[in-house]
Amino acid sequence: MKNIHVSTTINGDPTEFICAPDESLLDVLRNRLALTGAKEGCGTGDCGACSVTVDGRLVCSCLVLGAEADGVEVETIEGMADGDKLHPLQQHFIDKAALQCGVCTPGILVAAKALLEKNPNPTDTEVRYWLAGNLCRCTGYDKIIKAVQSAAAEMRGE
Amino acid sequence: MALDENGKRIFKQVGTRPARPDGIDKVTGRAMYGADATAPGMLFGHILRSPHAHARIKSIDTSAAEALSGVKAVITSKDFGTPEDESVRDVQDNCMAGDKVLYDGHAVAAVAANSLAIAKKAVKLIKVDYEILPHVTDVDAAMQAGAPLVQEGRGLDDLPAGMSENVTYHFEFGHGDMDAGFAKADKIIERSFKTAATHQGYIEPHACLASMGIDGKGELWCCTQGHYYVRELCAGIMGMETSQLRVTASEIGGGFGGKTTVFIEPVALGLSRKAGRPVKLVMPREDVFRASGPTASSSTDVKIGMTKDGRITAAHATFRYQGGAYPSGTVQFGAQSAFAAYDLDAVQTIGWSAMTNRPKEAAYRAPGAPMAIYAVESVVDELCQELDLDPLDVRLKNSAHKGTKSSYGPTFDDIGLEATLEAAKAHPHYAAPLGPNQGRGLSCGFWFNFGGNTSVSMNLNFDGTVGITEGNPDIGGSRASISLMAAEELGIPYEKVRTIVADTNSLGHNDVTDGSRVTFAVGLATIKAAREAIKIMCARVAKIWDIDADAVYWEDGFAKPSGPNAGSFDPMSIEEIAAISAETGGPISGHHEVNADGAGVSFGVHLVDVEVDPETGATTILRYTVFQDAGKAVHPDYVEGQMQGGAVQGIGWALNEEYIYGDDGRLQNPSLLDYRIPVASDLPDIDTVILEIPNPGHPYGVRGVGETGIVPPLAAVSNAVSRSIGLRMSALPMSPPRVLKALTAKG
Amino acid sequence: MRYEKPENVADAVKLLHAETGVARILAGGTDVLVQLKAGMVEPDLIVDIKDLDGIKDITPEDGGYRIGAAVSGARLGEHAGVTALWPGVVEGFELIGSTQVQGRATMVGNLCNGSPAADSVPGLIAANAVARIAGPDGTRDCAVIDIPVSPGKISLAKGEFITSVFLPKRPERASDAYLRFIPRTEMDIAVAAAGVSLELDADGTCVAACVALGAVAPTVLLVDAAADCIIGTKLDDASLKAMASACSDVCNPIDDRRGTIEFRTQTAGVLAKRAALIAYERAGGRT
Amino acid sequence: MVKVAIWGSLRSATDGKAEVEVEAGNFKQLLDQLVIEYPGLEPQIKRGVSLALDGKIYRDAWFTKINEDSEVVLMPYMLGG
Repeated sequence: MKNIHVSTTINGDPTEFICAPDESLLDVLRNRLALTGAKEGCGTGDCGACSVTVDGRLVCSCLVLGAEADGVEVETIEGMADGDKLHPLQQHFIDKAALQCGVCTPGILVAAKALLEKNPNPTDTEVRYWLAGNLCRCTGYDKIIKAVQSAAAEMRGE
Repeated sequence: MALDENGKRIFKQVGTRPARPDGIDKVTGRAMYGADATAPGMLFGHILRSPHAHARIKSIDTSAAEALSGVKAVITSKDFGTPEDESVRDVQDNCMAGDKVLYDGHAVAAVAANSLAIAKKAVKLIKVDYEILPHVTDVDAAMQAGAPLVQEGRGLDDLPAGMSENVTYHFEFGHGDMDAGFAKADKIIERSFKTAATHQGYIEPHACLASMGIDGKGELWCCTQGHYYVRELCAGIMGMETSQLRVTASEIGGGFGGKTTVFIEPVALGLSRKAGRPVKLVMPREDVFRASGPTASSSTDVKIGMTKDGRITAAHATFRYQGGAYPSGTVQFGAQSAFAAYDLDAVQTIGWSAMTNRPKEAAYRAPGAPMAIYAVESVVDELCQELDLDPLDVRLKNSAHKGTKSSYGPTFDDIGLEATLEAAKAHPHYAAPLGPNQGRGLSCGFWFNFGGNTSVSMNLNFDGTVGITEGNPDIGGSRASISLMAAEELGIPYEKVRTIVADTNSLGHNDVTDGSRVTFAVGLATIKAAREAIKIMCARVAKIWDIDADAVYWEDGFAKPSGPNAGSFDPMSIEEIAAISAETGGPISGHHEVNADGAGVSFGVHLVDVEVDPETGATTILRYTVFQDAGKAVHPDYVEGQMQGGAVQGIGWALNEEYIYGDDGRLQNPSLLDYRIPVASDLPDIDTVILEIPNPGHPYGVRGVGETGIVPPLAAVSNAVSRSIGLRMSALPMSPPRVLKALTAKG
Repeated sequence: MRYEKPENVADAVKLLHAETGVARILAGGTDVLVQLKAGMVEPDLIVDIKDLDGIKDITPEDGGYRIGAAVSGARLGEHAGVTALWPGVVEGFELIGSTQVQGRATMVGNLCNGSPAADSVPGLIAANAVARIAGPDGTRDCAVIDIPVSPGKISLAKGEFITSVFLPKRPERASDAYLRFIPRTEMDIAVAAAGVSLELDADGTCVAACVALGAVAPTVLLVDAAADCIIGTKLDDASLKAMASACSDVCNPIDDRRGTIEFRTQTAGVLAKRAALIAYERAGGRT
Repeated sequence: MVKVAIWGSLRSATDGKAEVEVEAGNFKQLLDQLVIEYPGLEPQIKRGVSLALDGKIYRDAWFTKINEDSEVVLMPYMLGG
């Protein structure tokens, strides 16, 4: 199995790596690039803990091959804050206690950001359905939905 | 340790909602969980697991795996010794099968290699010759004489006739004259119930990084609820002295009881010892389902008698739990807690536990209680329906209170059940109208809560800030609540305190993060440690002022002279005292080590409205409200979070979650796709009402809050569904096929 | 395993045809990567088709739409034209997996997975959709209904792959709908499913109908007997009831971890009835 | 003498008695005395027991003082999740 050379952009930075042809983008991020913010909860697209965006589209990085990252733009949780300034979603997740163990949090934040970019003023039901692929076992989701809504309100300037 | 000021203490910080200290790390991806660590020269491990429910291992041929390029170690049970302690032997056998595999997914061998891909390839090259044995996975079948024996020689000494040697535990609790009690009843209902095994379902699979030196010293990094216990178990299995193994707990991605023991850690240590290199081992999700967790499945008979005005005259229940392939006694907690909410003259509970060819049961949030209370609360609800009584009034009428002799023996001190029931009754949810195909259910819940061994150290830094070192992994925000209690006691801002979780070598022993003990016990030790430090600070100041130590007292972060007689001195701040601590005698710290007792029991009441689709049997949760006594809510956000999270786990247990076994004894649904834990769109908001009835056994009145929340949802949802469809449901989960079948049978 | 990303269809066909071992097409990858992870398949060759011309395009054609094989669910859902013309096809496809999976999954991938529970297939079959197939002998068109053969098996020959699916034009008063049953609200595989496509005349009488059922037989079923029950009616209770029972009559499902024979059979009719009502309303009918 | 309530399934070791009386001033003395007078209780006491004293549950705590009028209930060793 010959490794593949991939040139990509991750969180705005031009990045190169080599990977095996059957290696997932998640494994590349975690094991080759030390970006361990994306988590593997299942490896089969059922939990959303590995969520990233590829060319602006929300995906499970466990269901993307590393090889497919060639020439695309990948955004991960590590790129969400602007230097020392948290994204409003990150701040509201802390302020509204929307995390307990926190292992699903990076995936949920990436997914929520993708939602608000598409729909800045979602209903609770829209937030719940958009995030249905992000399992959280600690919170019962209540505070997550409220944190997304309060961040959305702040981002709308309310 | 007694309650301060009889529960009337006015708090300045406890009860507020500051940001958690680990918040930034967890929202930026910086927090390090079990699978996030690496080490120089690290290898990757992978485990071969049994495809059979029960089989004798005739031989294992690892030669082809060993010969594969990149493979650095292959181990089987032969690479471990035989620990003296039976419970440690069981844990070891569960981590790596000895003569027999006892369940589908039981570990048989393991490989460490240069990459995970090579390790996986090597695992496929291991040849195991199995002699397949008959298996049993159902608890009632396993208890019958003549059932396939999971392990020989482990049955009860005084095994009743007709029972199989798979039966390993028997408990009985209760008091009073049952016959006389039932004779007084106007209505008696007897019913049997079944619940499926469910998994804790933490999103982070078990993961560890083990490094054994050839000098016999070991380092282990892992996600666990209790790294001291991990050290004990692993040292026992590895034949090491505990001092030679240092265990560091990573951030933990959920546990709910499922990370209170070990599954892969000894295997990683064994591989590392053999390879002479660090080994990372991460459980694939499929293995998490097949070989860790779950809770027991249960089979229960309940009989309750009631007068027509709603007084329970007698209550009886028999519980049968299967705890997997090794003896496991959580049925005791079921049998003890079943009727804890009631003040009864005649009550008896009997618990039996049996081994089956399933993964060994691991603790799951209020272990043993949810399924027992489900059965009891279902029958109480049915009695209310039959006698046309209000279910909250009936519970209030029979409610346990201070002075009640509990169903499990001891007499209750201050408890919050009546207040919790009253709060539910007064809540608008209870009076809200219901539409067609809708039903409302309620249930009480109970959990004991524990204290346990705890060590806390508090260091005053020269700049007046404070470091707290504790030894319990933070599952749900405990570093925030510990910091709050330290800040409260010292009278300094929350931001001046940093709490960390130490490794096993940096602090005395700490019991596992379980039993809802951390905020209670670690909080208690933290308060004590702070009080010790305050005493030292006051003594130092007394020396400076040249007055009696007794004449100095502590208030709001300052040492002050206790009155005009003590002399006139300007109060000294903690910063000033810290700055000159080198001159006044050296560094100042406080510490406290205790086996904490006095945990206060916790009650909750849940109210739920559901709608059932009569054509598909699908249940929708429309509205949900949790009422729970928290003692004192140290950080109310995290108390609410525990209540909400527990409720949703219970909803999953009630509606869809289950371990499904085929006739071949294999688990049919070891994936998050088919195990079906609740997703965000399945749920409404989960409203919460925190009651604060102080626990007399804690200076601030704190009770544990983590576990009680999972207890009531099973019955609350079942009662709501039963009322909605006009039919009593008696098995969990109430998956749509099961509900539709019941509806179809009813016609 | 080799990973190849050919730049034209001919090269892709050549690669697939020449491979002596196991070859897999990669577009969305939401099935292939799961199978890789589980060790269910160990391909010698992965052909990533996302660079092929037009493969990610949605193109108007003869009053209908041609949908490239690498169009993701998220993209299709954003396409106003297809959503207006074939809302049932779009909603079936959009039910698959999570938002994340929708960012990648393709309708053709769902079809080629060969699952009787594939959510996009009943809608496509009810729509009389046609797949365009590239292969060593050139291009051919094949009705979607003829693609699945049995669970996990499809009718494509070695070296062939689907490049697009065509959704035909339809009259003014026509629409479709898809419903599936899952125990949760999201993230499950259909336990039973129904896609219904209808055409109405001016007074709201159904003049043509297709009823397709998923997850109740080894392949998706097109149930003419069920369609016949509603053709010529305004979907009154009696005809809907007859349609539901015609659906249940043809079910031949399995018992497994996801549902029982009894449950699938019973709910298939319920779903068909409900989907028909939604399609009827979308087509401008009033019940 | 201190009265100790014994849970049901242990009563085979106490001649069926739901309550036994032993001479003890603290938990250690109580457990030692129970083993001497009712040897059948030893395996369970070795496996682990908790004691409830006037409604408060203790998991270990040998030297906890017991008064003659205290309510003492022997309980299985408590764990949690």
